[in-house]
Amino acid sequence: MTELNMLEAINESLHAEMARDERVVVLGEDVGRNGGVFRATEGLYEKFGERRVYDSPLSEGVIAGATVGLAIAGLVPVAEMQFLGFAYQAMHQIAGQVARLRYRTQGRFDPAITIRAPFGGGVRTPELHSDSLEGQLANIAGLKVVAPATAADAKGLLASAIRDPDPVMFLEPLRGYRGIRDEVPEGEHLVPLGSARTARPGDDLVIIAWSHQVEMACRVSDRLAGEGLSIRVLDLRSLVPLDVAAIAEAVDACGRVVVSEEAVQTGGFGGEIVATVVEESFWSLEAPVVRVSGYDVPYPVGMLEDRYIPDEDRIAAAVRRVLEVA
Amino acid sequence: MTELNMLEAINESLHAEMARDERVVVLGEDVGRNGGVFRATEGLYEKFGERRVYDSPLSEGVIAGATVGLAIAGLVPVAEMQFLGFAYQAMHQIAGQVARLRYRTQGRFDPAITIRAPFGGGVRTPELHSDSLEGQLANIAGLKVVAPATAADAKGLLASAIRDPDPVMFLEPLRGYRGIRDEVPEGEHLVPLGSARTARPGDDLVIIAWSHQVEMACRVSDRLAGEGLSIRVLDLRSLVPLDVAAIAEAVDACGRVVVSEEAVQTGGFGGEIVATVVEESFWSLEAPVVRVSGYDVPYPVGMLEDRYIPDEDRIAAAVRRVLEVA
Amino acid sequence: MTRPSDGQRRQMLVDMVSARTQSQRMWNLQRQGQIGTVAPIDGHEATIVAAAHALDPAHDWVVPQYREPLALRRYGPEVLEQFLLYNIGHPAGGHIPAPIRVLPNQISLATQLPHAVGLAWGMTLQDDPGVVLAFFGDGSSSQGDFYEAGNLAGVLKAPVIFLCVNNQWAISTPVHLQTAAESFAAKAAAFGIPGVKVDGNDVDAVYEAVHGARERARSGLGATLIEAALYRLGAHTTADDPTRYVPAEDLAAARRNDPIAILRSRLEAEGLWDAATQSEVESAALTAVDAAHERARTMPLAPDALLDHCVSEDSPRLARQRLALLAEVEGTR
Amino acid sequence: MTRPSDGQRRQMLVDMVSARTQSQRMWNLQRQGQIGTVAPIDGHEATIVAAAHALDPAHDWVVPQYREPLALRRYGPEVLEQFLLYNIGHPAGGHIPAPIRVLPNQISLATQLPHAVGLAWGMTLQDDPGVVLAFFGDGSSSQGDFYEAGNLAGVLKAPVIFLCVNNQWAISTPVHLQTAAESFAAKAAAFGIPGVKVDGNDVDAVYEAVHGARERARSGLGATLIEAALYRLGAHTTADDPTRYVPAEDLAAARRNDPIAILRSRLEAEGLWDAATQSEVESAALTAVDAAHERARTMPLAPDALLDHCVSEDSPRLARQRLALLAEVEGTR
Ligand SMILES: Cc1ncc(C[n+]2csc(CCOP(=O)(O)OP(=O)(O)O)c2C)c(N)n1
Ligand SMILES: Cc1ncc(C[n+]2csc(CCOP(=O)(O)OP(=O)(O)O)c2C)c(N)n1
Ligand SMILES: [Mg+2]
Ligand SMILES: [Mg+2]
Repeated sequence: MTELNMLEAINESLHAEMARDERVVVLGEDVGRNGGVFRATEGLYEKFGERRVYDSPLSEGVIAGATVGLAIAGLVPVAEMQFLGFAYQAMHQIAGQVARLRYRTQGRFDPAITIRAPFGGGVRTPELHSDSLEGQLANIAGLKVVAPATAADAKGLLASAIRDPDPVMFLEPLRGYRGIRDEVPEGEHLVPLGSARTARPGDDLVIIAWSHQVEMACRVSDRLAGEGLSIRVLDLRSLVPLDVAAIAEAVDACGRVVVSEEAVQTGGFGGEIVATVVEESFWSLEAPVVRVSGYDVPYPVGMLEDRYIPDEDRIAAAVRRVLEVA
Repeated sequence: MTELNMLEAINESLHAEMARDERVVVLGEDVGRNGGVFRATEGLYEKFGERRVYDSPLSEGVIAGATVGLAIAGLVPVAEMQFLGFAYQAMHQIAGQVARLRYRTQGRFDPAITIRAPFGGGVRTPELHSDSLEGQLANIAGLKVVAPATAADAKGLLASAIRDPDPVMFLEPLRGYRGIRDEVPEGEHLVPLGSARTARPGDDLVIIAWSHQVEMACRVSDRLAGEGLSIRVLDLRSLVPLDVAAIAEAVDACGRVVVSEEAVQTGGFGGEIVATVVEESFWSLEAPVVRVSGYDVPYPVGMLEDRYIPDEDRIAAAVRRVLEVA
Repeated sequence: MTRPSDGQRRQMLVDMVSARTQSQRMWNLQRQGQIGTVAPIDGHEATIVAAAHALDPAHDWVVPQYREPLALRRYGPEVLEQFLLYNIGHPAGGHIPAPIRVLPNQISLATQLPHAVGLAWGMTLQDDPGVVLAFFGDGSSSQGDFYEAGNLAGVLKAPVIFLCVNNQWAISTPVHLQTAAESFAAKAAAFGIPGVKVDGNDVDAVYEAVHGARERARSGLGATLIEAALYRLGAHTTADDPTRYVPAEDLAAARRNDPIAILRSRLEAEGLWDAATQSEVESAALTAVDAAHERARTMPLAPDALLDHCVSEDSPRLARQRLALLAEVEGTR
Repeated sequence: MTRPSDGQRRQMLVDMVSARTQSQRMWNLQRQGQIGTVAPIDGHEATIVAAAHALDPAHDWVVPQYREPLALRRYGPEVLEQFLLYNIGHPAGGHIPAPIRVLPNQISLATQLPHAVGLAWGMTLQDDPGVVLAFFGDGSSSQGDFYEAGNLAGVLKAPVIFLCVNNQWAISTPVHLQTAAESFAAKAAAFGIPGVKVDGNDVDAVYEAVHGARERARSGLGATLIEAALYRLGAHTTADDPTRYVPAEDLAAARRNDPIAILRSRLEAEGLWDAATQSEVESAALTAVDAAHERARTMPLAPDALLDHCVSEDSPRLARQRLALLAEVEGTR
């Protein structure tokens, strides 16, 4: 075990996977000589050379589109979108092509494609850099959508994503790059896609979250523990595939649920979670499920973002509201 | 009143709005001389000329992108995406630009933009022509998302959409173009955005639906009426803004809910409806809300689509299942 | 100048006549309600066939748009067979079996071009000596994907050939509304690659251009953009009514330039073709397309085929959906 | 040949010096943690300022990427004022007040180019005689939006000028990895519009090219693509470390070609500029940027500003979110 921040964990995982499998190629804007604008791909270019680490022209569309051809050629592309908001430029390729390569060729080709992208707020970025699009991505059949909340998971889930024969959108919390630090297993470390993690035990209420909101939820849990409240935190880790059993188990145990996400509320993935809770565990519910989320406006400019992102106060207030229900 | 099919109603509305307001311009692929591949824009080119009805190059991105400039210039663009699935090619403009023009300029410019597109299955189209993206679009703050189920509503909602100062994604059921026919008021006819419609009264259970699924839900309601069941059908008409009050009212009255949609299940708008029901009317629920939807695979090829789209049998089975809950 | 041999030219005419014969049969089958929408091939035969003949099917990939499959006989009978499956809406139609180096049709226009570049690039990374030829239409050239792919290919010197089939129309949109560029070939300047415009009704010209581009690609010099100018002699598809927009006199002029008539009269003059050959080829083509249709019609379909091949392994949710679907199919619910 | 007058050239230098002075001040303010990320203007001044001076602010629109605002003094002091608001993350920064014909910064690269074409097209539809000038970088030229916009402008003969600021870098990506085209100007061939490459450090050359393109646009002949070749003298932004990738000798060479030094020495030789002028301009520029910063810092912000101006009228759900937000802000919950 070493303590790493999330960026270091991601970088380590990329190094390991490229060393392990020579079919792995990395492509994206500024991923080569510059090591990525956040340094996620630091050292790869020097180590694996320009044939395997490619500074692409400035086009998310062609980055995503080229991964399809690379995968057909039998390679294992790991592409970076510099910021998830610019995946919109590639949506016709991601949703229309990457996600369906297997389906439209009925299994002839494995779309063993990973698309990494930072997202989420809290670091005063300009427009579109912080947008949370996971709900939209989750509605695209064929994609897996993974969103780690810890450095250890970032390492282990990224390795699984790269080895997975299906396309994975690997979403990295911008604020967690340097802000999240934890013990990361050395050497090979695989976390399977589709298994949630109990980040905090508890049985009064469960907060269901992913990515950086897990951190916020844990702080709320810790804070309220001082008041004698036992707040479980379920870290989904992957939205697709979804660990439906873990959700059911947590809801059945706690009976009360808050879902916390950074995205625009309407149409966000939180709705899917509520629907899942209702489908799996309706009769266990002791109170309505409450969503805490962004608002129904675009991710805002810097001065407003702290209001936009659900913070400890907002989540704690929701928790109290749900606990108050008789 | 005249009986029109949905295509005729849309065409009539476009004619009327272009005649009423000379700032309205129509653009898209094959919308001019050809009158649109489905003839939705028939006659506009002849009547209003090539300055106001423009056959664009084959690029959804530039069609959507140009609407932003046209709106800034003070015009009222009504763009057509030949099929909604190709809106992915324009997603960076729709989600990143059209939807936020007002927000990012803090109200300097009115994005009085309407983007029409057919969607939904049942007519054996090739890939991407039938995809239901409304759940993804609903998660894009700033957009309104409208999806009429009747010819009369198509006319009245389209007129409202064109006159609305906000951007509207106007989604037209492909199968309804010729398959849906009803009485349409002559002359000016406006249906406000954001108000749902009770398509069938009833108090045993409510099916919440939009677009062509309303037709399916009504057939189920009619069929089950023969068995003495009173199944209400709530036609949302617009997903954003959402008529939350109408949903609450219907759920409170019926206590049991089925949501029916054509989209991929995970992340579809149905989840948002379930979450809304839980938020508004949890205590009225007598049974878990059930979603009927497409499956978690892309919209399939022709031989498989009848299995994909929720049909009367599938919806009826869900209704019975919910009614059976003690 | 690399010209096709007599034998090649004769084989090309076989492929061209077969393609048109089959396309017209499919048109009729569609009209009878037996198969799905058809995009006729009439007028495109010389270009597609000559391009295919300039390639080596054992090494070179073809990345089609959607109008090409019938003219890709050179790549094996499976292309036709899968095309009929595809056309009737059977999922298996998308699976062109290995090792045939042909991708399935692309409906989302121009998205195939970045794939072609990625594939060509991937091949060079693995020292596969083949090249990739991607078809696209004049209309599709307006998509960002075309330009982004061309630009990337230029930077990478990827062994890819972009073959723009300029049939003068994108459904109802004529080329002068599609672009103001002097030609589609002229767009190559944006990528720093050569652009060549050829007569798409002339098999020799197309063959030579593709052959040259292939040599160039194989010797590491990179991509080429070829524009093959021809005329769409039929409707856009069975769902289209071209009399609404195609000027009758243009169409009449184009018909006088029919690529099949041109090659046939040349080969007849050279003693390489005659009426008997023509009818033999036509009837073999009909037999083949009918057999392919019959095979497609009777191809089995698993009750839960809808859910296959989306992901490598069912998630718990998908597994549950599969059970529900099977229950529904069996009416056992 | 249309050259700027002496008065214009002098005013250009005022604008250039002001821009750099203010940019450097902003760099420092950022380093002190007082404002947000800054994209320095160093090296871009001649191109942006000369372009602005070739336009008529009363009629012509400027559509920026993100590096330009400080050099758009000609469009009014509000541009600077709003830029500081924008920079500190105040929502009002996006609202450049009417009638100033400048759009706010665009972060989603190249998306502004279809807007520019739509705007130019909309103006012709309304017989507005202005033109639209859109800035974009060498990196942004790789986006489909650039090509799609260029192509549409070509077909429409829209009165738009695409000004590619080729500063040799897109963050760390050098131009030879961005495109293999002979130049960015050469990409105009793809659109059927003229492409002109000019020395972006020479105000006369840029002025003349933009002036010519504007005349062309106004007389109905359509769009022009101009490439202004220059060198990014600073970092990409305050978040970037260019020493990781910019060769020191290239940068040193570029510094010897500093556009401000060039124009200044010319104007000094002509007696139009001296050290006193320089320091006057610099201190006025500092005063202005500090005042703009102060204004921004103290600009009020409604507690629920977050939810304003997204849609024209609150939906019931948004109204409820507003109440919740206000309650939270007031801690009255
Ligand atoms: C991205 C996208 N937009 C729109 C369509 C609808 N569409 C199908 S074919 C076609 C015209 C294609 O023209 P072209 O590329 O010239 O090919 P051709 O049909 O002439 O062979 C259009 C607009 C589509 N399939 N994909
Ligand atoms: C669509 C999109 N992709 C990626 C980015 C991230 N990004 C910001 S600036 C930049 C480089 C831009 O280069 P260029 O267009 O040459 O402008 P310059 O910074 O050199 O002025 C990148 C990749 C972005 N803002 N938008
Ligand atoms: Mg064509
Ligand atoms: Mg640059």
